[in-house]
Amino acid sequence: MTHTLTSRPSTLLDQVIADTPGKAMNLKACLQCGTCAGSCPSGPDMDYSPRAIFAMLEAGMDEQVLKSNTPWFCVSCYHCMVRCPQEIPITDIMYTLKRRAIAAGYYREPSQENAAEFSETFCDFVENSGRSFELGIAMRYHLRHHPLGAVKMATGMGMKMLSRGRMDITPTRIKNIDQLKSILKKAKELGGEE
Amino acid sequence: MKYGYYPGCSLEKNARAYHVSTMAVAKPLGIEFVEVDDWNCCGATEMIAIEKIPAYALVSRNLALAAKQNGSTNLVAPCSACYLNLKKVDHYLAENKQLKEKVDQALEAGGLSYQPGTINVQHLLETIAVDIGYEAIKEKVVKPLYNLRVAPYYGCLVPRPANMERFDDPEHPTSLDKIIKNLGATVIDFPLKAQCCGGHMTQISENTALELIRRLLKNAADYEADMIATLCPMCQLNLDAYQDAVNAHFGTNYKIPVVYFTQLMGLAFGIPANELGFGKEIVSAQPALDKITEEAPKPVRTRERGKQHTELPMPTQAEEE
Amino acid sequence: MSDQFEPVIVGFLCNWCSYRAADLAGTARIKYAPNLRVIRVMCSGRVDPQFVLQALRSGADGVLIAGCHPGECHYVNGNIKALRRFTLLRKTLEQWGIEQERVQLLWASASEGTVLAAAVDRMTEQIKALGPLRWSQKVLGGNGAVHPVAEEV
Amino acid sequence: MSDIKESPAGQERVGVYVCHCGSNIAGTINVDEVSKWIESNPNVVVSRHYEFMCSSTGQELIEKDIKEKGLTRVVVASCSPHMHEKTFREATQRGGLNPFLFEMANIREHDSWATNNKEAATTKAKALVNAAVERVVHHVPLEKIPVDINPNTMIVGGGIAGITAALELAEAGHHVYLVEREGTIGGHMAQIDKTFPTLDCSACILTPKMVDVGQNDNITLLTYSEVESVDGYIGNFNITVRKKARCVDEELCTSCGICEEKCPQKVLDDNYGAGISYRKAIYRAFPQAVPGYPVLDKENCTYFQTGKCKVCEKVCPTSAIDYEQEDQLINFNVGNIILATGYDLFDARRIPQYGYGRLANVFTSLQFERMVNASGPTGGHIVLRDGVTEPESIAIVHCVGSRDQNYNEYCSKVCCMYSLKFAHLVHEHLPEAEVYNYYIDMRTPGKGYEEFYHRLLKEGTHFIRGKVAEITDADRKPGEEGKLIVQAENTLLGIQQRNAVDMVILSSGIQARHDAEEVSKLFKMGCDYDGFFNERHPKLAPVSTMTDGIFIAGACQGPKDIPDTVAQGGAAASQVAKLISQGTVMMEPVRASIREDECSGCRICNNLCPYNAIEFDEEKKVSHVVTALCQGCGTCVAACPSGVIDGAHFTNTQVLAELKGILWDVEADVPAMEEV
Repeated sequence: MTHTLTSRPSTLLDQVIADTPGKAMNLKACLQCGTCAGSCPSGPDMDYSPRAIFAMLEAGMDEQVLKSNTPWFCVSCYHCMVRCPQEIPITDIMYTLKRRAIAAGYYREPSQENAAEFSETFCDFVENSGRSFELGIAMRYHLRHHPLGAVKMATGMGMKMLSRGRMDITPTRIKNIDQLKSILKKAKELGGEE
Repeated sequence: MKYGYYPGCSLEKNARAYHVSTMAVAKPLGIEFVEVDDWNCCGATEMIAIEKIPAYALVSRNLALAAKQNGSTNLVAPCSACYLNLKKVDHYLAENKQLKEKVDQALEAGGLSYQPGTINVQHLLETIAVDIGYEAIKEKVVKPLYNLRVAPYYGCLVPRPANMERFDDPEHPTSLDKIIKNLGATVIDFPLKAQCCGGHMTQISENTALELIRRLLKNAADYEADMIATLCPMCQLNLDAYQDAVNAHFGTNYKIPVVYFTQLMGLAFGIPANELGFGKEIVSAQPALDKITEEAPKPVRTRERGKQHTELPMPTQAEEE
Repeated sequence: MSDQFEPVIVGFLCNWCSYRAADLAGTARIKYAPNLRVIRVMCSGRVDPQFVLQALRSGADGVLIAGCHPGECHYVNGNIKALRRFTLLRKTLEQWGIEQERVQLLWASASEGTVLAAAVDRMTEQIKALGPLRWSQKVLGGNGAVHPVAEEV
Repeated sequence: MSDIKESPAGQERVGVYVCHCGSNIAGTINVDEVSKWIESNPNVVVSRHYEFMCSSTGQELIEKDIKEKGLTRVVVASCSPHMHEKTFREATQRGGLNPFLFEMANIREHDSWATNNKEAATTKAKALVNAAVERVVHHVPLEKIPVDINPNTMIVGGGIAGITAALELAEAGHHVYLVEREGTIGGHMAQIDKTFPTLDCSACILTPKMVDVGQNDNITLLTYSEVESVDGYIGNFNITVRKKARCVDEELCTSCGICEEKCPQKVLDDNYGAGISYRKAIYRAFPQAVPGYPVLDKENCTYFQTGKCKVCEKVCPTSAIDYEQEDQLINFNVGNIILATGYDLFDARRIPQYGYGRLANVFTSLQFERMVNASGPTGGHIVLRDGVTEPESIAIVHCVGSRDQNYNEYCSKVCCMYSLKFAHLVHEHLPEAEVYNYYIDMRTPGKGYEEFYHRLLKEGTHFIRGKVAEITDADRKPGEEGKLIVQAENTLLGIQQRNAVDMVILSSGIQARHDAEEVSKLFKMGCDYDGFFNERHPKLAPVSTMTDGIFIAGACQGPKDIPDTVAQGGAAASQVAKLISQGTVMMEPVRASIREDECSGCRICNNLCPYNAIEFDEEKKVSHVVTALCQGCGTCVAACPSGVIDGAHFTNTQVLAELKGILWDVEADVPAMEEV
């Protein structure tokens, strides 16, 4: 694949820096040393290594970056972040890239669908009850995506969890859910990004 | 000492054992926990992946509630993910003005407000290792866990990231090792003590998760650990509940119980196992607990593997006492 | 210059670090506010508080004292002595209602042309915001009588 | 205010010369306007502007005007005084005036180059020129202060830099005191097996020089010694050195080595032996040590710890062992000092994920140097920690502690090359072994260096571009058991690689000596944030420091390989030789003086002076300045409550006049304060 460098490469690069707290500016000082990719527990499953993603950002390959599954395979173990010789907040940048991918509508890319939808399902429960609800989340999510998984849940492990009283059948709901809802409503108005 | 307490969703049900044992050891250690009233989920690692400001607002509500509730300015979270989210949000609100302004508006919509820095977020491990201290723990031990080989497992979110003040090394933490040592158990030098348990990958890409879990189980088995001691509900869930799946997937046969370090403390303090949530684990801890003996073992050298009879001297390790 | 207020800032720069930093800023063609006027001293430790007061009394809107970083002083620790005096001087000035921003102390090594230039820009903006000093109103309460504290410095 | 005779304003004949510097100044500043405007100053009799004042024609202008127009003062508005002050002072002198009756206005670096706003630049130029004129009328004739140079030199540090400098000076016939902290000279180079890229044996080229040092009558060798105090200034430093008791009578000792052989106490040698070999409690770091007599290390000596043993005393044929020996304080004077204190190796334990100290077969670079050295603990055999097994695969990790914000941000410069050397040595000793070099960027600038890299490529070393993420013994899959697994991204392939090897060598970086900061304070000179000593100018004065008479050489100034270090040793020596052959140096007459009749004797200035140049006369109860010691910083001038200390060439009158002049365009709204 040939890629032509445009005069003004990445707009995404600057957005990512702006949208990530901490020393995100250091992203521009990436040495391409690969410490992040070398440290990454799920690195082998990523279509591009984190280092490669940063090189692509630099080169302005914004679309390929947003379509890649890399951020969605980040397990947020923060190893890359503490080891990066340029102190780039890599894990936080991965979160920003996820949000960007959703905002850019690359959300339904098969590479990321699972992860994005799981996060979404999780958030739905939280927004409506104020608490997460493992069984519900897992069930709804699996039913939607891989019914097989749901079956596995319901039988095998799910049962064991239930039998040991480690899973709720019904979600718990916080008392002042309205307060939380209005807080989140306002937060959404203020936008996911700065 | 009085502490604010943020259990988090997991400790409500899935990690009940963690909650129960924490409360059980709190008494002898002289800790009083005041639960934050009507707290909400911290968003785990999901909310921040969808929308930024809502994610920060979600966590901030808890901080605001904790600050309003005049108990203590220390807020203890036993769950690693909750701990990191609370600490991180407090940290970045203090650092990032625009962020704070937006979050302020959101909280205001709920009639709340929060000043970053008001609450000092602690993980339970920090409270026990630093505030209480190893000596105080040792004093409370009545039933030492002699001959129990424990792999101390920290996971990711307590030791890392290091960009905010931390109480232990991000790569090679030792506080949990020291606690368990003081309980009389044998602590193995667990190389993967701070590696990832797979997090939410169990849901998204099971194969990825199972491989990560397998590595931990294998390494613990290689070091002949009787059990793994954790401090995080997610780690416990993945290592415990998915152990069968791992065995099925890789044709292995691991049976390594995964318990919370507070449960071990409780045992050593002489609290009956059933008051510590034992039995809730899927891989039973009983066989391992049966190994505990009355009398202390002969001093065994840790780190057998890799350390042959050395002709050339080994460099001394700074943190080795 | 345009009719908007352009502050005059007197700079006391040490010969070894900060004066060379200003030289470097020039050599590197770094453009910064032309409001700084430099007086060379051998060491920031040479800066007598009366120099600063005299500058302000004579119509300067601000004074910048710049020296080597702590530990890098050409004269071992003259800059530390400058720091001590500065702290005291600033307190006194505050009592007279002279804003902190008007008298600043900066560490700039011979290699930090950018640091010095940035500091001058920042200080110029700050003082523009404050407006002219007008010593007589501020310190002498407009009546020309010398403020008692003034003599003690 | 001052007792120095100063001409009252209005009666001086000042000539002002505004330089265009081509378009450098004239392009931004209206030189014609400035030049015309300054004429209105009552003291100015001539005002000209010229294209290049530093040209001979420009200088002649000044000389001519002084003679013909009877100028008494000269002002040149051009570049920075650090550029041409000397030039114009000399021109002034040639014109027949004292060179210090000249003042310079910096309208280039500080003005025309710093802004594009022509109007503002011109106004500023006027202020700076006016300030110079107001100041110069208060100038007084000054004479530079001649200082005699003591021909003796002290060199601190007996590594290759110090050895080189010492021999250069000694062979030129000058006396040198060479002070070394350890029991022998030689430094890090003595630990190294071979040197890149030529691969000649380090000891073979170093030891002859060590012997020369030991035998040269012009060199006083003070080993096992440390500098206690340094007073004085260029030409005449007074030094006190603590010669630690080595419990061996140097007169009697024949360096036979029997004491060392018979000593029952084995001690881990983590200095010369890099922590993988043992020495005795009484020892010589290595057989070719210079001087040859041993050191008794009291902390580990059985006799000193338990009161029993004394084996060494019993076996010594010349009864040279002296347990009662005490530290000696040696005092001497030198004219110049060369610091060649070297470096420390980065402590790899600071990077837990590399496993050094926990994983048996992770070694540091210096440990490998010792191991592969024929005189080392394994007799030159490359083996695992067990001392017997030969590794079949070795990973060499570059950039350990270097190029990393978490540790040292800078590049240590030598690691790439010595890592290549290691790879070669492994191929040489263990032809069957696989070698993997993990690097971020391969840095091989230097004569024959890149060629050496190419040679290694041909020798079959595997080069993997990627910073190693972690080294672990936690195996995942078959083939990894019992091995060290090096995990990194192969950045050229974009894939994560796990590489199971038998041995890992950490190419630790170079860092400043742990006590570099105290040393820099002791010698009253600066060191940078990393602890390396500051050179006077990074390009044009690399071995000089901001303190006259003190020079630096080698890795104490920054990471360096042997050729550069030797070059700096020589450079520092020639700087010193130059001063010695000059015999005297002329010092700026910028000095403080106290008007004793007006001194209140409060003694505030006494402790203030960093050079202890102010003494208190108990008789007269007044303080006075020892001009020879004063460096002219002026701190005391600013501090004197009764204002009776004058800083020549920076008097209050001169500075306040400059201040008045620089504020020509702003009206003071209060009468000038009476000078204190």
